[in-house]
Amino acid sequence: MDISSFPILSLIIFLPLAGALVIALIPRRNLAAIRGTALLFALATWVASLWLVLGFLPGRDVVASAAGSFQFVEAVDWIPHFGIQYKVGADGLSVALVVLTTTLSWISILASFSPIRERVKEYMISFLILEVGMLGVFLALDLFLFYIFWEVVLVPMYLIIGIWGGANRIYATIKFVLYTLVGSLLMLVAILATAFTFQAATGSWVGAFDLEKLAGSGFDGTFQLFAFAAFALAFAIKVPMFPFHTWLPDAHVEAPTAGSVILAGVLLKLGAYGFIRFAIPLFPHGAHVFAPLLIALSVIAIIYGAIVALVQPDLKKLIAYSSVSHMGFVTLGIFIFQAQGLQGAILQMVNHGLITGALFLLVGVIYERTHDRTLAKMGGLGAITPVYSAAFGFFVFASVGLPGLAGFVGEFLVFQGAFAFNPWLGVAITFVMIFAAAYLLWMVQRMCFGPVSEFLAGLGHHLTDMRPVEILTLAPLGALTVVLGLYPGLVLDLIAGPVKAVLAAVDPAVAMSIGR
Amino acid sequence: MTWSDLTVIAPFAAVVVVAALVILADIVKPGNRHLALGVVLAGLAIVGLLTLWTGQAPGTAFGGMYKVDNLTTFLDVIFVAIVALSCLFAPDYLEPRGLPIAEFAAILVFALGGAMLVAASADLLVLFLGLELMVIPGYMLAGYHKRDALSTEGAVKYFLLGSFSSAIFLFGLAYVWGLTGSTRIADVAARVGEIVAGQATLSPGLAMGLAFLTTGVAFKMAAVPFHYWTPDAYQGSPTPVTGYLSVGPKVGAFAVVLRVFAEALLPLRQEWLIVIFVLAALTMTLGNLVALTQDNVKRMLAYSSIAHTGYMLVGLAAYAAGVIGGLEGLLFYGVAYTFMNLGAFAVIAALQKRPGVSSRLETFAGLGRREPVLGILMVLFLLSLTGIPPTAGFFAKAYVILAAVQAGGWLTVLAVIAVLNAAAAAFYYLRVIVYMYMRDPTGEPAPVAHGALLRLGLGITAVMTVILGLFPGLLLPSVSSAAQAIGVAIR
Amino acid sequence: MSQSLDAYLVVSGILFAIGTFGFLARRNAISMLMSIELMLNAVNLTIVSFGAFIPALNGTASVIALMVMAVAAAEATVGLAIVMAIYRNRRTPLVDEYDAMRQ
Amino acid sequence: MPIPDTVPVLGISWGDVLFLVLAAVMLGSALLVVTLRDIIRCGLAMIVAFGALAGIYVVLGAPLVAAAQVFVYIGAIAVLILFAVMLTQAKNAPVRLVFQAQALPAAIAAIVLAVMIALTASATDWGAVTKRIATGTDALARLLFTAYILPFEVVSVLLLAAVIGGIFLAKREGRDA
Repeated sequence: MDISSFPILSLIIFLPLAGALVIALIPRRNLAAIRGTALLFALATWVASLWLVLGFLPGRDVVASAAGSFQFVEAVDWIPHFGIQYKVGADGLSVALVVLTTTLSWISILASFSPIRERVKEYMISFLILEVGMLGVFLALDLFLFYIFWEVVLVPMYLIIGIWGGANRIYATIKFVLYTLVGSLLMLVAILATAFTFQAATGSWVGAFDLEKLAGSGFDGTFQLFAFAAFALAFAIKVPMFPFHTWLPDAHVEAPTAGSVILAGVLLKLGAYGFIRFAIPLFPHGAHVFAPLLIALSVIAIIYGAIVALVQPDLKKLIAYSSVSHMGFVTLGIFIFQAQGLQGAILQMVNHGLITGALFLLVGVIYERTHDRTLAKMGGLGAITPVYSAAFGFFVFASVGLPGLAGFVGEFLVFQGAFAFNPWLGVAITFVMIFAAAYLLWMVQRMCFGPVSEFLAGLGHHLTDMRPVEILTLAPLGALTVVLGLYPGLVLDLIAGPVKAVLAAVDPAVAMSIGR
Repeated sequence: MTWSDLTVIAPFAAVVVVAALVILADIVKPGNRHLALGVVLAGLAIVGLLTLWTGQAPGTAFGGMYKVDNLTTFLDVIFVAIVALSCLFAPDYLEPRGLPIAEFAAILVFALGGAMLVAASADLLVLFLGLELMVIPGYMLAGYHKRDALSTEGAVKYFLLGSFSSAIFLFGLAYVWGLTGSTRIADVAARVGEIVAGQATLSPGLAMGLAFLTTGVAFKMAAVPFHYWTPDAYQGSPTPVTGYLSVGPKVGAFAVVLRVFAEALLPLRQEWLIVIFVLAALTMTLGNLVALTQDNVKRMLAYSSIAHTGYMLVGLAAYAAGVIGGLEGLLFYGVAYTFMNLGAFAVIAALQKRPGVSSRLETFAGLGRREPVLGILMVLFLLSLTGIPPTAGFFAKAYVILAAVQAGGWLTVLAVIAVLNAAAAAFYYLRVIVYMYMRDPTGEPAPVAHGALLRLGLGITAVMTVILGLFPGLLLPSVSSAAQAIGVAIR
Repeated sequence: MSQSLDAYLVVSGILFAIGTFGFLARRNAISMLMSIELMLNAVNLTIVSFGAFIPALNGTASVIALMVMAVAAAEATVGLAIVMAIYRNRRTPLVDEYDAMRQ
Repeated sequence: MPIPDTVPVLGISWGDVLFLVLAAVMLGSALLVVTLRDIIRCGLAMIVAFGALAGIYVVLGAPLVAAAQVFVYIGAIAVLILFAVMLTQAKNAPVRLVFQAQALPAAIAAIVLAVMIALTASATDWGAVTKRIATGTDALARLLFTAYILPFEVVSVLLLAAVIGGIFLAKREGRDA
């Protein structure tokens, strides 16, 4: 069977939706069936997404569609009046992020079995719809469709944090929604303006929302500035870049464990993906003009995030701020417009998704037992819960970029790019990161070694080590962390094409600005 | 009057007959709710079919006073839908309060007649009479719960400001008529066109007439700063009436705007564009800001309906700037707004089935658990009102914003104001969701059974809200042809 | 003077303004209704004056004036009915005492 | 003795005098309507204003409108209003303020409005203005039942609706109560 003709992408996007519908029909008291169905559909989606990788096996990546490097493209007219299509397609970048999403989704659902006991039905439905939105964003090739999936992500995440979150959840959710909505609505204006500009130039709405048609059409310079600014604002809020990051720590602290995993693992990537897929190819001139600003903000984010993380008493906040720092690497890597930087950025996106996801799972594990996340109260976990401590140590090591684990390669590539871009920049960042790494390792030491803290001792036998299910959720992430650390080529091969394409889109702009 | 006059005007005639039949049925069998509802729903179905049938053959009647074009048909179908849905939602609310349904339905159907006349008027006199026939029943409906102090209070305020604005509108109309020498919309447009083309300066009398007309219409559609009757009238009215008032007279007021400004005064569009621009910006912003501070959901939705007027005005401004898409966006918005707003009010009405239940936010606490279906529907309507895809409200907003962007220049600024407002509005819409799903109920009232008609109505509004969001393409051809009916003169 | 359109328009304008003042300044619902009636009368005077001085408008002016009167009658009917209803609930015709909804 | 065309001494025409007197009476009583403290007197002043306006309509050569003015405004509306006044006046009600707090701004706004309308009316070129023309009653009736049959019908529907709703609202109790 020819895998190019089967609507595999639609299948992947809408399988979770089908799952949500099935769950809607199950009586709410039948918890086992609800949980099982959710996991089943998430796993099925995951399997289907692995099928995508087949399309990008060595030797097949040449079989690209005529329009570009996208495969499995499906295009159906949706609102012909405006040339809006249901158009999805995948390239290596999409595939990497889709697989990341489907993997983290089933892990999150599995990890929610025990902590989520209230309104399980609504929870699972929200989660599966969230997955639909995320997958849609990574696969949409029509700007309008992309925007719709982009907003679809918002609502279930809002509900997940707002209903199953912590004490201060309402404040956190409102902040999350308002930040995101302001950015995305301005992006909507920019999308509509882009489409109209295309329509005015060609005299027809056909293709006005089609990414592949728009990317090559070379918009007027001033227009590019405005449009890029609007897109960039939406994406920068989502990443989040400094100074739009303040919603993130609140959201993380209040979110249930699985919500945090998805938030850190996938949602933050939506912003970076938006830059790479949409903002830069559509408006290369704008991207080039704004790059210095965005680089500066990225550097600030790296340093600021790392430093602020150090003083956080709350484990979740700590990881949240370190995410700000890590995502700073991603945006830095993107906007220095160099092959290594961009490769590193994308790799870092995947790695950060795996590692931070795992870290949030681990925080969830300890929180379920202690109902506390205060770092100062921990100590001597190694003696009580050796497996947990080992896992925690492993993922912190991965997070700080220990060579041989996944975190290292991405950061290293970005460093390389940064050095080439400006050596002083590279040196500054290196120092900060070494400092932060040292601190985090000290944190692991405080938490897991030394005498058992009074607080933990007081819990007595309630403080059990990891259960098999918990190990099962972490094991795939750990395995991938090792595999990608040893053989980053898995991802690098996949994204070689997209990286080339993005840089090719920027190059003329670089040339243009040098020419002036 | 000829036979062809009668066929063209058949839908309006049918409306009057339906109203009369409802009253008659009530006289024959007093207080028989099923009979009254049966008559009115069947009658509305016939009116709807007649509307579609006459819409097949556009034409004029009564010496050109009454005109059926695609816009007329489009608006008429919306009006019929609004009234029919209101009739579906009302019984559950009226019955427990001992309020009769026959009079309610009859008055509502009279209002429908007025709205249809407005949509079909080719003559300013007919338009004014239609407008009155549309709003006067509105005053009565607002006070329909006549033993309730709040209802009558809202009604008296609504009536006084409504009549005041009618007088202003009429004064403006008199001046426009005096200066253009005709009440025929086409003649007025031609005469105004001559004035504009003749490089003659706009005479002071015409300018003043225009100003009065604008003020009058702004009152009717509750644009800021002429909105202050809205909150009291909406909050006080029986909830199904509030739903109707927030949609019917509003779409009707836009029908007036389309016939007066977009058609009769089209040649002067450069002049009124500025006014509409300012009105739109003020209306969106102020409506939203005040809505933010409300903790009564009905009152909050009243202010939010003011904000929605603002979004629709964005479409009108874009049209004035020469983009036909603005008119299309406005019409699409009207349809989307009809279903989502009626739906939201229907949910409130359903919650208030037991007399004494307030519409304050606390009522909604824990609704998601108490009444899961109502909860989900309310979420849907609120998301649509916010403009989150894939709902009708999203595409409607996108449409008017696209038109504003298309018009370019200052209208792009208006588009940005609109989206910032939409983001701010999310705050208060989401707050209702917060109460429904994130707060525990303050005491667990016994569940109420909801009537079949109410459920049917909620189903229709919900399905339409989703379908118009997922497949807006289904409606676009009719929107286009309706806009073409008066928009041919533009570009 | 009685032969000049302007004079009539000025008189009707003043009448309209008096009505507006009454509407804005009075606090009794019935007084406000009376003020609205004055405004509608001003409109009618405007219309009839146009009809009397502009030949093209002569015939229609009276028709329109009659229609406006009918509308005024309908408005008055409904308005007074509402006033009766609220009076029964509140025992006062003063509009600014109707403020139950302002919390 | 023949009556001169103009008023002796002043030199203005009788028509003008009539107009001025009627206008003065109308505006004066209108002012009383909006300023008097006792609402019953307001109602009576309103009747005077309506009557004076009917006189002006006669001067303007629109006798049918004048007749309708008397029937509708004085005969129906004013009587209705007075009726409502009597029903809603509590005999023992304390003397209350008649005006809102914003009466002064309202007065200023009204004066500005009057001046604006007056200036606009005189600054506007009214095109084909002629001498006053009288309107024949026959012609009017013919218009009403031919060209304007639709508005005529609509007005009937409007009145019907108003009566049905009015009766419902003004009835002492709902049927089911």
